[in-house]
Amino acid sequence: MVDLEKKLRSPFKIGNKVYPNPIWLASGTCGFGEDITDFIDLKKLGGIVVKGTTLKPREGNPTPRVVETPAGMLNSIGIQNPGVWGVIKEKIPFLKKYKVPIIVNISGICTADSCSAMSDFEELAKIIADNVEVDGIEINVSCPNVTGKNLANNMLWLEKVVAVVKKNSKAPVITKLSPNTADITGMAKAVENGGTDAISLINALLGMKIDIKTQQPVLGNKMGGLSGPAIRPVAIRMVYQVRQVTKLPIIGIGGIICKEDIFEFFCAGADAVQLGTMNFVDINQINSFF
Amino acid sequence: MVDLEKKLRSPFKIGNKVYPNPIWLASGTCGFGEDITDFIDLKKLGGIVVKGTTLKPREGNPTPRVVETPAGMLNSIGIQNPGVWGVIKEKIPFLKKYKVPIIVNISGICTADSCSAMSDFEELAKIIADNVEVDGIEINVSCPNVTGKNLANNMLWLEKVVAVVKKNSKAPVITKLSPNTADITGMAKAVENGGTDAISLINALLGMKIDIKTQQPVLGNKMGGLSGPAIRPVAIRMVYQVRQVTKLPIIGIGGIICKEDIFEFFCAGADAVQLGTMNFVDINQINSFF
Amino acid sequence: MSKPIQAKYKVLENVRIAEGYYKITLEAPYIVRNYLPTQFVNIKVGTGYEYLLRKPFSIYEAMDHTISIVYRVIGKGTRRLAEYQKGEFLDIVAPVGKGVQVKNIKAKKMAFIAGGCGIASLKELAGHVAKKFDLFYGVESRNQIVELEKWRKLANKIFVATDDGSEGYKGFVTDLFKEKVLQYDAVYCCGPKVMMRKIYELFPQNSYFIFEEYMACGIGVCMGCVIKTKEGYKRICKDGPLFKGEEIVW
Amino acid sequence: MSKPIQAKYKVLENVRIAEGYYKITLEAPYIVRNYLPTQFVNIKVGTGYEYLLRKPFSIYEAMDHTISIVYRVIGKGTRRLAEYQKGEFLDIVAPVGKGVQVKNIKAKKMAFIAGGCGIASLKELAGHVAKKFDLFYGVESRNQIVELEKWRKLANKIFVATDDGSEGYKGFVTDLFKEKVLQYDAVYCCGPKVMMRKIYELFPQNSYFIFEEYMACGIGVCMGCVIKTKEGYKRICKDGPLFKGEEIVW
Ligand SMILES: Cc1cc2nc3c(=O)[nH]c(=O)nc-3n(C[C@H](O)[C@H](O)[C@H](O)COP(=O)(O)OP(=O)(O)OC[C@H]3O[C@@H](n4cnc5c(N)ncnc54)[C@H](O)[C@@H]3O)c2cc1C
Ligand SMILES: Cc1cc2nc3c(=O)[nH]c(=O)nc-3n(C[C@H](O)[C@H](O)[C@H](O)COP(=O)(O)OP(=O)(O)OC[C@H]3O[C@@H](n4cnc5c(N)ncnc54)[C@H](O)[C@@H]3O)c2cc1C
Ligand SMILES: Cc1cc2nc3c(=O)[nH]c(=O)nc-3n(C[C@H](O)[C@H](O)[C@H](O)COP(=O)(O)O)c2cc1C
Ligand SMILES: Cc1cc2nc3c(=O)[nH]c(=O)nc-3n(C[C@H](O)[C@H](O)[C@H](O)COP(=O)(O)O)c2cc1C
Ligand code: FES
Ligand code: FES
Repeated sequence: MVDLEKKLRSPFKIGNKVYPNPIWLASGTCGFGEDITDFIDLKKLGGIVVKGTTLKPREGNPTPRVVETPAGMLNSIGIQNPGVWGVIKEKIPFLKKYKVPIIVNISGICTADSCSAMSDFEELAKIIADNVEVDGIEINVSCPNVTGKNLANNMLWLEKVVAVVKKNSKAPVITKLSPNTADITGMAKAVENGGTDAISLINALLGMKIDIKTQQPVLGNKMGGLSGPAIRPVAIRMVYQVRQVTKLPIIGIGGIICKEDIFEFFCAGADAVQLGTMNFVDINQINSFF
Repeated sequence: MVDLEKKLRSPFKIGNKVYPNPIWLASGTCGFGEDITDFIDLKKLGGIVVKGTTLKPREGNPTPRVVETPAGMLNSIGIQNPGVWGVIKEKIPFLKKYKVPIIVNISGICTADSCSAMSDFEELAKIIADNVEVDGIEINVSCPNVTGKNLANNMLWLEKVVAVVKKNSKAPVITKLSPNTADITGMAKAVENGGTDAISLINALLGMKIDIKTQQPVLGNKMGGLSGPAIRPVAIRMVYQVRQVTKLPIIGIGGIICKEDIFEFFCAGADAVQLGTMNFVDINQINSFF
Repeated sequence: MSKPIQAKYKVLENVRIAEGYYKITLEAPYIVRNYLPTQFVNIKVGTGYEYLLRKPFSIYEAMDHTISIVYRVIGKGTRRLAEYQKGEFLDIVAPVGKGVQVKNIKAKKMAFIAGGCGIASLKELAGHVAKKFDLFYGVESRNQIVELEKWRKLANKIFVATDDGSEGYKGFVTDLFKEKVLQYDAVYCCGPKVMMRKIYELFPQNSYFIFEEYMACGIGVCMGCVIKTKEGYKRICKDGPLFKGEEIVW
Repeated sequence: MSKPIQAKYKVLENVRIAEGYYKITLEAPYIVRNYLPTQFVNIKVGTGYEYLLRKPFSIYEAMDHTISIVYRVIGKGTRRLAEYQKGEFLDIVAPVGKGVQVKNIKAKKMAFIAGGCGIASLKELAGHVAKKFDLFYGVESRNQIVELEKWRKLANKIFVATDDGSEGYKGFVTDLFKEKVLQYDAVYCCGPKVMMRKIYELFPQNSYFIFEEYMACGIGVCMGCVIKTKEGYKRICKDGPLFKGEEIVW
């Protein structure tokens, strides 16, 4: 039996890089760290994964962007972010003041018209490697809020994206998988083949809520990503499945609200976890984990 | 705007077959109708979809078979049923006493070793057509609790299964889709090409819960199907997406607990609904829908 | 036969009766009129989705217009149950389970064997066969013993075993029973599965066991709560929870 | 500046004050010491997952050691909030929002314009600029009017409009205001978006609006609650909820 309490407080490694503990904050749920410092001592975290970063600034989706669902929530932020240069110039310097491992979550963009995702990822990796020292790159191939082809399910494409980012990165590369797939282990093997240093999962499930008064979808973008406790059983299952096919470090994400939930991910085979929706629900509690 | 209250009380059609209303009970959550008669007047239902029926009797999976999750539950029953002959001889005659439309949910079996699913489906359809008059056949290509290849995601296979069942059935054929896919509209188009008369969705999402005391999965079969309110946003999204690509009748399933939830499915594009986990939670309430 | 219904019942009292054990009393005339011993109730705690599935609890006692349930707080559902106050209502499906026709019990000298929380499932039946049985009762520690004074009025003899020796025999209740096996013509037992299996091995013939399993529907439609019998899986909620030991594939 | 904290606050009172409207008073010295007018609080109702996200409510009044919130019951979260009893605790993140430095308000003759529930978001600011404003207040019907007697002490004049004419002018509050636009040097407004837009059109220069939007984090990290401004999307929870009309892309 694993000593779960001990694992919670032990350093965690990806390749040769050591993170002080396995408790990270998930991308999109902690911004770039600024506002969350009122509640959490960033120094204590194992890592902070900043908001999805794209090559160019993005203004994101129309509102409403969030809504509650049973034991969960939907979001369709649409990766509102100042672009990689904005992140490097305005955001990372702030985080550097804290001694928290910084992981940049990067997204390539596909729209209905054009897909620059592959070259986006390459450039993003290069720009980051050449301009700033960070502790990890998380490849977000799984954002449900950016219109376009479902590339997260194309194994050859996935493998290639990972290879391109890996080739151009100095920091460890983590690939974040989408749960909107029939074959999570296939995806895991593809990104391992591509050379990822670790796998994180899951991103949000694609969902929708309709307002029966207007008979229209609540979210401005109609569909959004389902997160929170509701999805934990799916996340646990996927981590468990991926653990069967790889020895790479796995970072479990999805519906963690309390310590017991983290332990459930450890039991499923995760080496570390990321806290997402919990940051909105009971942020104080995180301080009791360290 | 659709008159939702009216729709709830109006007959619903698949092809030429008329069902008295759009409120059905979902397969696996009402057995073969016997025990549920204590709570519901079967005559009032739009339809009852009986427990998954296989060619041969099945004893099902080891226990525990069910466990609660946030706003949901996991089940790994494993299609325990007396086999198609048992159903025809022992179960259907009981249901016939009530004037409720009977829909038989049929499953072909795939194991790690062998897959007889295609021929199972063919035989099941023939045996039913030749021996009993029913009001619908629901093809369950999506049971997450039967080991084997994920055929629910193979479009060519799906199309063929549907064609085979359709060819051999007298009753309308409904195909029930799995949510464990990256491409629900592709699946919908495949089964439409196969000739299905209607589409029902969603079956349960594949999930897992781990007991942190034993550090082992709670369910005897490790993984199970996630159902209940937690999955409703995924179900609504998929119904909405499928509505965009087909004009076939759609039967919405997933996380319905109250009338407003049914209305949400209507708004998403469903013509009828099936009530599943609700039967365990607040069965009395169903009587207020008619 | 007793038809289960879903209805709301008023809480009359909800009190702690031992370490970790509570007793809740409900105004429930329908259940009182229609239940059989070993039947149980399926309680929805809280509102909405937070405790989605109903929780099964044996009918501990039934009298006049009230039933009571003795429960151990072991998780979030039972923790919430313990918060209910006098005057609040609980949504319950009951009576469920097959139940026992007491007149069919011909045995004259029985052993009732309870492990921990199992005591709650045997009490109602015991009331119907008073002075025809001895009670064997195993718990972790003396402060977890539930309403022993009531059992004294029902049982001929009482043998208590505790894990820590704080009351009666220090050790397993199965050890206590082992020495007296020959004295009985029937056994009724409820407790952890390992304990029940041991009892069955000691007393395979005329022994009856109350099983627990996670339940979803509680009314026999989902096949969630099954137990392996020699005739295949049977539903604890509909065909049980009491089964004859010989039926079971242990 | 005021740092938001997550803490538990005791309910002192929770009463119905108009049709569908309630007022809850909390013992909250930290918030009283640290808030600014137009800031709000983020309340977790219930326990566990049933009401997952916090619900935002304006600080209606703050005095001594207590704050109060006036809320309209419109869905399941507010319905649950109305069930809270004296002595219970609420988990709250507060104070949140940018807030207004009252000393920077130079206007002498202001219009405060509230639509329905918007009255709750203007009250605290109004208390700081007493007798420098007139109140325009639109509601559906007279029995939904909230604590008008308090406003009489704060406002110079009060103009009420009801949809059904049961009190004051029958019609939109915007119509009432339209005729008096020239009398004011600033406007503070909170209400439905269509109403606020209308007011902005009538009074584009020195007008301020309190916006609402679904929120997830309430602390500025998720980009959930944004509003389109001329400088791009801004966060209502962090950069607002009060915005100058001219900033907004209406
Ligand atoms: C027919 C029947 C009669 C029962 N009668 C009583 C009774 O009279 N008094 C009493 O205290 N308890 C009784 N139980 C057990 C009771 O139902 C569970 O203790 C209760 O459901 C636990 O709910 P929870 O939310 O507190 O626990 P959870 O948080 O759901 O679980 C806590 C732990 O309890 C175990 N557990 C939970 N539910 C079950 C279950 N249904 N079967 C087996 N293990 C479970 C699991 O190991 C879990 O780790 C009975 C069970 C059955 C099936
Ligand atoms: C900064 C701010 C201050 C507020 N101050 C007050 C106040 O002082 N008094 C008061 O009564 N209300 C106030 N509100 C609105 C209040 O937060 C919502 O009424 C409440 O969250 C509804 O919760 P519910 O669970 O009852 O409704 P739900 O069941 O979640 O929803 C019911 C309906 O309300 C609408 N709705 C729910 N939440 C929001 C939201 N955040 N934004 C827009 N529409 C929503 C939806 O259209 C939905 O159909 C404020 C909102 C914000 C953003
Ligand atoms: C508001 C919001 C914004 C998110 N933005 C991103 C993002 O920019 N990039 C990303 O990879 N994941 C994003 N996610 C997904 C989370 O990082 C996480 O994978 C998901 O929410 C599941 O975890 P949870 O259930 O703990 O929230 C976002 C989630 C939420 C709720
Ligand atoms: C206990 C249980 C057993 C089920 N058995 C079957 C089955 O045999 N065949 C089938 O097609 N679906 C089966 N399902 C899936 C349901 O029919 C339904 O698709 C799913 O539960 C989602 O709906 P819900 O959220 O309303 O429960 C089962 C579901 C549950 C909970
Ligand atoms: S719990 Fe459903 S059959 Fe027993
Ligand atoms: S609610 Fe998250 S940024 Fe405002």
